[in-house]
Amino acid sequence: MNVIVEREKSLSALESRIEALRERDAGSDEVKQLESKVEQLRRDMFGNLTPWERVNMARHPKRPLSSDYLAALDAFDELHGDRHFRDDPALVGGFAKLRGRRVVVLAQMKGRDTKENIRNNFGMVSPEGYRKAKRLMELASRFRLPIVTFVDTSGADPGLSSEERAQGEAIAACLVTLAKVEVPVVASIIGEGGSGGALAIGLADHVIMAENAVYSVASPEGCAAILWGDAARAPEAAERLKLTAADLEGFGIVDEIVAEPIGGAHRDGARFVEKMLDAVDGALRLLEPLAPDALREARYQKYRRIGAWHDDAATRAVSGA
Amino acid sequence: MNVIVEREKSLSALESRIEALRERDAGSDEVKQLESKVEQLRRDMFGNLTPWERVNMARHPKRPLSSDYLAALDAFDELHGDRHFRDDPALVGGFAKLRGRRVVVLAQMKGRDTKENIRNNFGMVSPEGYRKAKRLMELASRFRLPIVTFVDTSGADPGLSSEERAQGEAIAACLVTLAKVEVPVVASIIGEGGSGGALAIGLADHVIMAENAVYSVASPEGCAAILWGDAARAPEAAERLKLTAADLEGFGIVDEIVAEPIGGAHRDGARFVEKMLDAVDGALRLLEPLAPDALREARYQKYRRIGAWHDDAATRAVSGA
Amino acid sequence: MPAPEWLRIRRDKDVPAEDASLWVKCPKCSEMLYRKDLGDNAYVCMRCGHHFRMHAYDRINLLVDSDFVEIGDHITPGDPLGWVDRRPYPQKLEADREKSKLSEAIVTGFATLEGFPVALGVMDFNFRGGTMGTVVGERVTNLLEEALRRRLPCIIFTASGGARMEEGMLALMQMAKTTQAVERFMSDGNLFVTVLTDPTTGGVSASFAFESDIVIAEARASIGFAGRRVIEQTIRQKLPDNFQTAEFLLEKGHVDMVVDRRQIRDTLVRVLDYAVDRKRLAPALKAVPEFAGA
Amino acid sequence: MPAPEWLRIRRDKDVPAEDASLWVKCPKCSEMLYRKDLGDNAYVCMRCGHHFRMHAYDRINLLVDSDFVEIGDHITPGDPLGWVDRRPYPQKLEADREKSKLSEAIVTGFATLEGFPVALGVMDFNFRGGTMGTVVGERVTNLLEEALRRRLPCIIFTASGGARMEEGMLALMQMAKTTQAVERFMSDGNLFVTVLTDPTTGGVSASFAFESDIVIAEARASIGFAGRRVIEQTIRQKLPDNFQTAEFLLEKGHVDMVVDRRQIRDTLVRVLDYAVDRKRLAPALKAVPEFAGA
Ligand SMILES: [Zn+2]
Ligand SMILES: [Zn+2]
Repeated sequence: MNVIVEREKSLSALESRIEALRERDAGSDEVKQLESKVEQLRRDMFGNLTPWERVNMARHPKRPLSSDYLAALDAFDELHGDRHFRDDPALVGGFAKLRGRRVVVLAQMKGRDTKENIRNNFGMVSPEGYRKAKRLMELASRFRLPIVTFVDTSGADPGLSSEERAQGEAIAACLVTLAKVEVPVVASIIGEGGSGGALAIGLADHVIMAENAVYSVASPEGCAAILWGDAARAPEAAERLKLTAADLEGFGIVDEIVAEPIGGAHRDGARFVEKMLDAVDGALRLLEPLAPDALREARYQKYRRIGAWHDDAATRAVSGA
Repeated sequence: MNVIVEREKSLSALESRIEALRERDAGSDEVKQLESKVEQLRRDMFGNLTPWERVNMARHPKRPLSSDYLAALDAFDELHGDRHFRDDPALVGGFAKLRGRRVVVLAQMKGRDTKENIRNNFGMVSPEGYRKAKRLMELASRFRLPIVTFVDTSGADPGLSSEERAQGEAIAACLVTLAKVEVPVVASIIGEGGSGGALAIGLADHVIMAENAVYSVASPEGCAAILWGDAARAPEAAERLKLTAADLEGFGIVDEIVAEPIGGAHRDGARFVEKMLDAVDGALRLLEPLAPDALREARYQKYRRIGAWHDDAATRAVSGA
Repeated sequence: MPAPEWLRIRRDKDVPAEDASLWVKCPKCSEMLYRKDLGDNAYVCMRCGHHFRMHAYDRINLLVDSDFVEIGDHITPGDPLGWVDRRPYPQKLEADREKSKLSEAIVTGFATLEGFPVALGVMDFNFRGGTMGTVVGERVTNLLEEALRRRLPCIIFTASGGARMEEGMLALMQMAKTTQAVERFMSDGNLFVTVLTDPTTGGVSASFAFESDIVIAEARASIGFAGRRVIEQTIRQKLPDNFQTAEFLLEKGHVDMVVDRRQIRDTLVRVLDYAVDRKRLAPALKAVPEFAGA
Repeated sequence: MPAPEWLRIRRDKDVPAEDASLWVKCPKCSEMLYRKDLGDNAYVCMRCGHHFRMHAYDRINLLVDSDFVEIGDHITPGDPLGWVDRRPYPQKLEADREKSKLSEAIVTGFATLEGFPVALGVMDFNFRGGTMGTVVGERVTNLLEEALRRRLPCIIFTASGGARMEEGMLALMQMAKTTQAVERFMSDGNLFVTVLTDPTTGGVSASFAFESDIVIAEARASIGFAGRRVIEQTIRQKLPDNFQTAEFLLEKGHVDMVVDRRQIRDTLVRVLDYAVDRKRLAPALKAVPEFAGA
């Protein structure tokens, strides 16, 4: 059960009552009162979300998905396959135009319904998906096209056959390629950023995160199961993991947060998608003038700094944030 | 039935008779007479082989195989796998030392017996074998180690699953890599050179061929089946295909031929293997002083010339040989 | 942008009329199709979408803005092996020239596509089953070298039964020769696109067809390395119908896209638009070709 | 060749005596093994060949010619998330330090192997299950940067349960950080070798473990990305015993070689001998290290 969906249900009775009243008499005091009450309720319910609530927001069934972002691009031409084994529909990539600019896009594809989810393996990418991504990153670098990625996955596919085809190596190869490419890379964490499977296309010059997206080293459920042998304590784990956009900006892991409307991005999906694309556009505009060497050096230093450790030799604390 | 093996049987009765006589009286006239008779017979039988006979020589069950060449190296440390899918035992590769020199070796592995052949798929390489080869070629280029290949295959694996894993792409990728590498490449055709599956590790700065090896665009049986619907006419096809070392040297495809003892390389296998390794060593000695650019330019021009066409504009025949 | 002066008309070649009849029967759905309508529909069956095999010059006409400058047509086959099977090889070549109105199994040249100047090669199955002999290898190499000199993108349409047996190992070596040309061309940062049409097999599938930046498969084309019959003999069972089809290959991740022939031109223009920096092309457009054929 | 002056002895560290008893029972074959004999046999069961997990300093002693200069030991963990589960993270770290006699889950430094100077990193499962937190990431990065500066080959032994949960996303980001260091190190033409020991999983398997030139797996080691239990939950059936073993991975083509621990040193020396140009190393041998720890 999604806690946000549950909460929305309790609002929806009130909302339909207002709708009915509005049809009869839009300007009445009663309508106005009710409207401001709903507004207040919405603020109370969604104004200051806990990490666990954000996890649920990130997994909300109506949340904009990669497919919505791809559809909002000026143009998109999908390129398929790893050239060796299979085309993985969980990770889609291709040529695109974004605000008039030629780019290569990579996106993790959760499905909108069960059928899509089965087809796309619920957005969990297999080795051949990461190998396709690597191929397209190299293509982008070859033709000097910026790389734009949309991250939304609970994690890399943990299945038997993915292990047999070297899931670890596939993710590592993506990371190496992103470290190597001589073009700007902008990553957007739009929903769930699940561990290494997300990072594989998330190593970037500029990382943007939707306000209610989450990005975590482990799923809250998995973390709770490991720590307390009880997946039901996920809300508590979510709290500890520091997986919100604000936390990650504080750590220097996320460079920019795109605010969501109260109640979540899905309350005004189309506009939110445009806002995110604007943010990507803005980031690219700043990165494009950089020479390849400067770009790569900046990328190196960005990740070089991340972490928090003590330097006993220097007898000072070093921190990346 | 191997026509060479058949012929050897008819000799072996005589040979054991001599052996028996020799034990009794080594210097007798009878022994001497018989010995010279055998010598004469051997010359008659094997002195001037037809292309089809050479095909049979190349497939002789006692012919030195890649495993014999690997065993004769100063050192060999096998490196496995394509890092993605499988280690293909039909193509073996690794670090080696040859006459004291550090190299990377790639070899197609026919088996000596049925068990080995089943394990090695009769030396027919699958896509993952070619992808391992590509990986090791890149490793060689990275560390400036010459590449030494031993070609012995009836062709690339023509199975269903090899097609599913993009056999064509795998061979093409090997060819591109051999075109690209900045280190000397020496290929030895030691037995059967079967079409694209052989060429995949046969594109080289210097191509050496054993005198009785064959190297063909199609197997004689396959060719006969296509041309006359009758695989039994393979001897005729072998004639037409110009697949012998001498033919290929004439076409500029083979740079050097290593002579075999009368009766074939297997009559003195260990020594023949050493002769071949000497030839490889000699070729490397000539190639090593070349700068990478000069090496690659020479490789380009070597293949650039191969072929025979008319140039109607120049009203002259252009030929590569 | 206007076609530069050097893109001269080369479309006055005789286009074959293999079969003079006005009606063609679709081998897939058996519909009787009016030949002219079929031509207007890019030789795609109006009923079931079956893609008929297409003549190289028809294909070129379908693609280019207006003009096509052919190069390499002076390169013609010899008979290096003195090959004879049922007939001598030169007689077979003569018959193929007659039948196909082509001098060899590939046509190469320059043209513009929606203003983009490109080097263009189109193979034709009508000539020796599109097999790659010396001339195909030489023309492809020549095309890539000329494109490299001008830093133009290169597009090659493949249709091939593999290496040409009648030229033996000289044919096989064209895999190496064309690969070296591709490698040199691409290493300089130029775009290489291949469009795999029905059928693309053997030595061509194991060389330049799969060495490009973008591999487009024409819808329903049969594409693979080993021949269907060889595989059936190997595995001793019949293969599924969709085996080695473009659509099968897409699923298996071998090709970037599968495109209906009627959309191929638009797709190529979009790919050029994505991958090619027009600034880079500006000098090429002004270049005067020095090749013999122009 | 004699060890250069800067390779100073660092072997006087306390080596743990986790269990004071003289005898150890093999978990595989139940044989009772005399501890000293086991140590002399590289902690490999004399009866069944089972590879016991090994302390980082024991491993180093097994490898190096004589001296080992540790670097990076001044880099020690903080508590960036203020993490508490059953206990606060700092307490867990303290307990691990106590138990393992290590300051973190990896030891890094310089040494010679059969005269070859190398940068060497050895992870230890005894410290937080070899998980990669900030310090592991920082030490690995530091090691690769120092190796790059000296153009030395780098060898890292992995043993890891993945990213360290207690440092959250800062731990995950070490995958990116170490990868960048690996990429920069390798792009300069330096040899990178990893030896995957039991167990190598999660974030380490998806970063530097599989980014090297040569991936050696120690015999019988368990290696994979997803944990065994996670996979079993996903596919709802028990996995075969050999799943994710080094030997399984060799068959699947993931690793270059599987090597018995008793042969690993010799194997590494041979790999160095093949891939490293001694001429390139000459200046490195003379270099005086400027790192703080030496
Ligand atoms: Zn039809
Ligand atoms: Zn034991």
